[in-house]
Amino acid sequence: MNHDSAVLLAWKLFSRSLLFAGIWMLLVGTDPLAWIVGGPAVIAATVASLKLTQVTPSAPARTDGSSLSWLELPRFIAFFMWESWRGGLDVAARVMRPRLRIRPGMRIYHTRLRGRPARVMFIDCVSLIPGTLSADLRGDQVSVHALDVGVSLDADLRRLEERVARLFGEALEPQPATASMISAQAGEGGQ
Amino acid sequence: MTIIEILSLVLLGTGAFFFLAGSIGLMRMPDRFTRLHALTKADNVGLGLIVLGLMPLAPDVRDALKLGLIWILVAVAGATGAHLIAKRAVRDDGEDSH
Amino acid sequence: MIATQLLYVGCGILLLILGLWSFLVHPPLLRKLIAINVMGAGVFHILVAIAYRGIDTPPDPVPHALVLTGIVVAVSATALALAFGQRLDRDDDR
Amino acid sequence: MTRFVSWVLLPLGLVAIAGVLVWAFYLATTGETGARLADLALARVPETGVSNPVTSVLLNYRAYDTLLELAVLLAALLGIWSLGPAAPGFQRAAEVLQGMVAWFVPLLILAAGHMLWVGAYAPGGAFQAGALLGAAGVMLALAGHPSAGLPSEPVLRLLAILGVLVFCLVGLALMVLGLGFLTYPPGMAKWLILLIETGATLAIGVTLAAAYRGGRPARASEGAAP
Amino acid sequence: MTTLLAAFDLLLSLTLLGLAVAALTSAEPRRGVILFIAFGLLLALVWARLRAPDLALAEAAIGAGLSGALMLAAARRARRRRSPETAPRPSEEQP
Amino acid sequence: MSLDTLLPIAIVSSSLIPGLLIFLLKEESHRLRTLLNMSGALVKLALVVWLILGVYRGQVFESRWTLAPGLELVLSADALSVLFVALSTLLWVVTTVYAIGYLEGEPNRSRFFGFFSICVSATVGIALSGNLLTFVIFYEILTLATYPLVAHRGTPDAARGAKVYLAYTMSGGAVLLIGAIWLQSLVGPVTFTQGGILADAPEALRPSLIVIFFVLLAGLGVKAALVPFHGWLPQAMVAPAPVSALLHAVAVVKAGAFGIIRVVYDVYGVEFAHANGLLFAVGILASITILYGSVKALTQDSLKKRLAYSTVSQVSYIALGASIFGPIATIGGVVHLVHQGVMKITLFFCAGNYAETLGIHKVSEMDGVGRRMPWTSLAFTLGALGMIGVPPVAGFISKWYLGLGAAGSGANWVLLILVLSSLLNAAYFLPILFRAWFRPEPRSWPNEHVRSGRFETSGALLWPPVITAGLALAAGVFASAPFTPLEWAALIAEREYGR
Amino acid sequence: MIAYLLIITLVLMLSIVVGLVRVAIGPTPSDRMMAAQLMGTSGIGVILLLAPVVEVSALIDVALIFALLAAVAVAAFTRRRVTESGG
Amino acid sequence: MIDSLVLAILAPLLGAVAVTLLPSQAPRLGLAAAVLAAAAGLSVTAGVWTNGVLRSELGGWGVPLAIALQADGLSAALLGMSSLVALSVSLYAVGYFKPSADGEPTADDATARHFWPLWLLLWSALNALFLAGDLFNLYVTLELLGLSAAALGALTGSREAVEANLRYLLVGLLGSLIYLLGVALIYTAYGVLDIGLLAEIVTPGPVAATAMALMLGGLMLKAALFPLHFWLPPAHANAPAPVSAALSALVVKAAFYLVLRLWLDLFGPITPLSAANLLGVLGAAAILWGSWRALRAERLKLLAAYSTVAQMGYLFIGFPLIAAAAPGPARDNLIAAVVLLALTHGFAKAGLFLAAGMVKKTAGHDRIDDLGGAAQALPAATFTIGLAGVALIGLPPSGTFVAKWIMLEQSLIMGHWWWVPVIMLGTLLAIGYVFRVLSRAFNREPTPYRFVSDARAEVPALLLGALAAGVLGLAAQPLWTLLLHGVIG
Repeated sequence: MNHDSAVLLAWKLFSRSLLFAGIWMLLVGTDPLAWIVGGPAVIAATVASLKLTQVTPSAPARTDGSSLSWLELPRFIAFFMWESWRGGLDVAARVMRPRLRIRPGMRIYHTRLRGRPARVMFIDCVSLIPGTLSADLRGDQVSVHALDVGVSLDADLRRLEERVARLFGEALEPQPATASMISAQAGEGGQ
Repeated sequence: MTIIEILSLVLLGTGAFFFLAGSIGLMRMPDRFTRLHALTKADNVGLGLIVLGLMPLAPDVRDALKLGLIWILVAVAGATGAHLIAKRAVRDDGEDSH
Repeated sequence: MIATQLLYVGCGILLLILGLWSFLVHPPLLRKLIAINVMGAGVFHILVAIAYRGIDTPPDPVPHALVLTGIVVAVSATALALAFGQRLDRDDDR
Repeated sequence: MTRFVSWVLLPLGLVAIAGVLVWAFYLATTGETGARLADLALARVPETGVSNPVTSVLLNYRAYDTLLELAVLLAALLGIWSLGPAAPGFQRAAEVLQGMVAWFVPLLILAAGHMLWVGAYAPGGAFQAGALLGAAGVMLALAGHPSAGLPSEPVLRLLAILGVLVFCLVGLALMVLGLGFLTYPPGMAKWLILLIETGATLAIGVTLAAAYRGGRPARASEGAAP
Repeated sequence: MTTLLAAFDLLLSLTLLGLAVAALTSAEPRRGVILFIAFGLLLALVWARLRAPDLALAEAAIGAGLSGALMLAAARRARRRRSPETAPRPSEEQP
Repeated sequence: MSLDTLLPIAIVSSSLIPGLLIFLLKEESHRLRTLLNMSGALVKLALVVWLILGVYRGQVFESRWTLAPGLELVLSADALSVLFVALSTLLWVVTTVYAIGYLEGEPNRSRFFGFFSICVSATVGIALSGNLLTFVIFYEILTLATYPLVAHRGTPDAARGAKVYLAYTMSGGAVLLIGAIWLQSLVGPVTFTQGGILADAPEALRPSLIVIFFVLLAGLGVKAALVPFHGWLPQAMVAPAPVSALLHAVAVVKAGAFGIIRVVYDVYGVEFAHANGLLFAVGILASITILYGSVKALTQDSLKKRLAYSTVSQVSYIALGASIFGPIATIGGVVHLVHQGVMKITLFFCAGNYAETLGIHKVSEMDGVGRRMPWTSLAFTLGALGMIGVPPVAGFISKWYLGLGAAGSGANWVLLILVLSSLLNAAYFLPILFRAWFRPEPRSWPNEHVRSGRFETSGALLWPPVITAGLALAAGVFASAPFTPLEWAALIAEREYGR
Repeated sequence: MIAYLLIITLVLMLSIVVGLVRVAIGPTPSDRMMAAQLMGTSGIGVILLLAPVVEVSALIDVALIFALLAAVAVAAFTRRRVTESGG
Repeated sequence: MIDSLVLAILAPLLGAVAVTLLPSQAPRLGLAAAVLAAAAGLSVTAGVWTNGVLRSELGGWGVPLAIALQADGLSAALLGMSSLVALSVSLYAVGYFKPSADGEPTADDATARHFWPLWLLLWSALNALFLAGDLFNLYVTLELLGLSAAALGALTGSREAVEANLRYLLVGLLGSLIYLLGVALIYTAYGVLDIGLLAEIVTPGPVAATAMALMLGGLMLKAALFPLHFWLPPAHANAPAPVSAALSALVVKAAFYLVLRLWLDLFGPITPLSAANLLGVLGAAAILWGSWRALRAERLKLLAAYSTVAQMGYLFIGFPLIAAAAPGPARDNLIAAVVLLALTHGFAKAGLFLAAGMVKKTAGHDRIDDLGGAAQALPAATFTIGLAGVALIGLPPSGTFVAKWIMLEQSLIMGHWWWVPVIMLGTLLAIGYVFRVLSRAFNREPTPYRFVSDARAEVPALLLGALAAGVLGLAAQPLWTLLLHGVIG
């Protein structure tokens, strides 16, 4: 364990306990007596969180990992909310029409994100932006179900990927994944 | 009725509309994946709007923030759930036979 | 307030009877457990309904406490019964 | 014949029972209700050391019920342990679920603490808190953590009995001090209730998680299964 | 407002009863369990409506968390027993 | 608590406690077992002598113990009890000696002697019962304690015999129980009182009381082997000889007969019974049994079965005596309780000796046995003659008083029964005696046990029949001496009719 | 105001009823599960809206717990045990 | 201020906690807890004997807010019985689950490890039930009882045992729920849960009648009253011997106690005779059916279990008699007789199951037809079966005899003669099934060297049998004295 990783661990410890302490105060309020329970709860939550993200003294953080950029967060949230709104509006518009305008199909998207939290964030967000639904993740391949295969999703997905990368302070490979959109079988499998 | 209340009601009404849209999608969409689309996105927006609409009515800031937290949690859980169900459908193993 | 009470009490009784019916006619363990739990929900329904005293009177806390205890008991029993079922399944698999 | 019984007689009987029940409850609801406990219970809440009436009932007026309820949980857990080894654990979850669990479990822990603390003055309490802890265990188990977040056997056993133990010890101590079983001295009530609730929360959480994991705690010296 | 509340009460009760009937009459184990989980959610709504937030909390935590998970596991077992010919394929999930 | 109240309890416990201790003994410790048995028997004998003297002087011995409100366990001694107590105590001593010899080397002796002792305790309890509840209790305990004895051999035959025995006696017990409870529900606790307790019973109860009488009679009749409840007795012959002796002479059939006497005299009262025709019914039943048993005995080749049917017949003399209104017949019936016991036990001892020594089980195998086993055969002869009613053996006395009483009360048909039955007695006993004494010995006995010793068989087997035969003879010859059964029976009759 | 909230609540209840229909008709277990999830989300909405109606502010905690546990059932539904892969 | 009522509940509960915590010390700790628990239970009985009704309202709030614990004569009698039986069962269990001689863990060790905590929990549930004075508290104790009993019953791990006890668990849950519904109705109508307070305000009418039907109905399911007995025989017959003993002797008895308690305290005065007669008719059916099935049973433990069904029937015949009797000594006697019957059956059935366990353990099976040698090789066990049989049949001097005598006498006095043939027929059938077993004890095998071969296991059983067959009948009078405290007189 080198010096850097010790600092990283300490930082994670600090930032997460601060986060959880904040959430505690959000939940319970500012009653100082509440820390009788809150203190242990925050500690336990922090420990659990560090354990579950596999941050240990021997491996304080994954080397390919990335850390959240707090500055980027508000912008990302705004982006996310906007995209969500678009997604909801899109799907609402589709289902409200007398005739459904959908051409569903499966696509594979090669993600360039490396960090685990970043990938998870990406996959979660894919399901909330217009027209896409993440269905599987194997290696770099994200199976994306598209509501309308006629519309190109590439741009949307790439924009999302970049946003997530920026949020997690990752540098994406410059290589654009143009050839990555290949068609999978459309519609339901096995019915 | 104050402006804020009217704003709230508009937001809440829109939220309810999205919920309804999600439900209609759930009924109208032809297969599992498309239904998931409808559900995840519409409900996420619907609840988001309702939370936004309720925030002004909340008695204090803490409750308003709590509402936001709820929305985030539902969004994460909804997205994860959608992903899990979709993955299950992709890797169809015969358990979905009826 | 009485009307609300009666509505929910009636709903509870119906749940109870439905659960009882299902418990009596469906042999699989899982269905029996669901039936028992629905029955329990019916009883709890009744208790909560009679604790309700209108929208601006604080409800009677005693039935609430009873129901909470009842829920814990129901969960324990369900978990134990499912463990029994699992044991039987494992015997069958051998 | 059986068909006749189960499709004609039984429904008829059940409908009749439902009718009788509705009638009886109608009479009971609308009739002269004697000395209702509600007002008395609510009136004396300030003396109980907590201001949430339900918690007052559960941990003060009728604390003894709650003690037995914890014993019921313990019995269920012991019964589950006696029924043989645990089912196999879940496959290790992929990234997405892991990612969610990694954030939800700490939040569940915080929420459990929240429930435990606010139980004194707002809805919540030991059971809700314990259930949240248990749910955290369930989540961990589902994500493929074979231990479901539970500690090793001796600690697990200690935690499982903690609720009953703390309850009994507090009660006995009060009895020995001359106050009577579970009769809290004024002023101390709030803290004693919190103490009991803390024990109960841990016990309930551990019990529910262990119940979900199923089977007896693994130990090398365990004899051949009967 | 009273009328609306009554309408809400009625709708809630009917939904709850409908869920109960559906859960109790479904022969397929997982269908029954999922309906039962949904029933639990609705039950929590009823508790909330009847001003029993403590119970709503408990029901939410138990119904959605523990009971549902336990019963789903049992339902999966029951289903596997019912149709042994549809044994699942080896799963490809990665750690 | 004075000694007077303790004495009945002491008499019952003097065999009960050794019996319970014997269960715990190891199978091999026969010395300790014999010690326990004999000391119990002798202690009891001593206590009984004390009791006899006390009762004779008019002392009251009574122990009471409340089971529940309205349910009292009463042990008390009146003249009738003392007669039965004395009989069973005396014969217990003898039978114990005999059983020790008889069962030597056999398995399960701790169990046997344990139940044997409980059995005697129950019999004594029956004798000392001061009310109907106590009587029923000991009556049932007697059934329970005899079952293991009947089943003792463990062979399929024994199991079958025990099953029949159990079925009969338990049903009888149940019927008796119903009768007793019914009676108690009508008139309250039924204490045995001389002259009966129903004299002032309301007229309205009379029909019920009459029905109850027959219910009780049926319940008691099973043990007393009244026709048609006698079926168990021949079946129970599979038991070892000491058990047969016990069943036939001391305990079981006597308990039934004793119960009938109690019910007739001390519950219903002879006046009441006479006035309502109950006595006549008993008489008819007894007569039928007497004749039926004798006729059946005629046709049996198995020695023990012939003796068994003889018991069926002979025990009913007791009931017959009770059924004739008047003190003389009462004397005859009551004294026969003792006389039949002494004589019949002799016969069974002898039958056991024949079987144990020579393997003889059938009448047809008895040719010349008198010369091989003279003492046993002599005892047997005395017993048989007594049964027939040949003077001066005890049986004559009984029949004499019965006849006298019957003639005195105008029941002349009873005389006919007596004559007929005596003829039949002779018809089934005399051929045996003829074979034993006057037919040549066969070349070999069916299964001769080689027993070296001074006597024809082992001492423990030989002395008991000789003693009881002597007693039977003495009871006849010295009938009018003080403290003989006859004198005692006269005392009883005097008190019952005394008023 | 309360009345309007109730109307919105009723709309949400309607969406729950639709979910109920989907759970009932399926056709695949996945459909049922997602419909149940819809009911969860709508339920959270209903609870949040009910809070001012029945004047129980603590209902927000109920909603929070609903949200925290919303994914448990789905996860339990999709996960499988170690040995099950072997059939 | 040490509250003996609380101690009677806490002693086994803390014992359960201790053995859960230290499973390797389970037998030793368990036995120590058992001794303490029995002492606590008996001290309550003694306390009622000397001081009359004991009552404590927990938490210092007073009823109706608090839960009251109350021990009157009835509670004390059953508590005393259950303490003795439970102590014997504990002693027996130490011998029954034999620790291996060489230190290697055996199946018995594992079973014992699970047995002790559950058993002590069951015990505390029993004590809590006997002492409860609150309708809802009773529900919780019933559930604790049901759960721990079902788990204990399945400890043998055989398929039959697991299946039977699963059914038992479900039926128990159903019964408790129905009971709880009755409690809910009571609370709706009267707003209190304390039995003593309710007794003062409950009034005849449809509400009370419905509540009674619900509560008694649920309890009858748990008491296995015909025709709701179907779950009992397999559950009791397949459990480990100490558990069977506890289930048959105590657990069903607890449900019966509750029926009697509610009847005497709450519902008796407001119930029409026809309801009591219905209970009696069901009891009669139980007697005949249970005895008949016991007679036909192929296995000893199954026989014992069916005999429990029959014996529960006798207890329920008491209700029409009690209901018909005018207040006074006759009614008191009947109440005491029913209690005496329950106590005797508790001792006898426990003794019978414990002895049957020894027989089964020695022979490796409990098929009655093949038991000859095994029965004879275990004289103490056979003797116990005999003593228990005496009490089950109702032969003197057992407590059953006294109880049956009183019941028969009173039914004749009141003119309800139709109970007489039922009771007598049941008695005759009981003779049949008891002696079917006992007759196996006689064959030509020599008895073993010793009367008692395993003192820890056999002596407790023997003492229970002797208590039932001898002591209770001859010394029944104290029961009346005990019941004078708050029950009769």
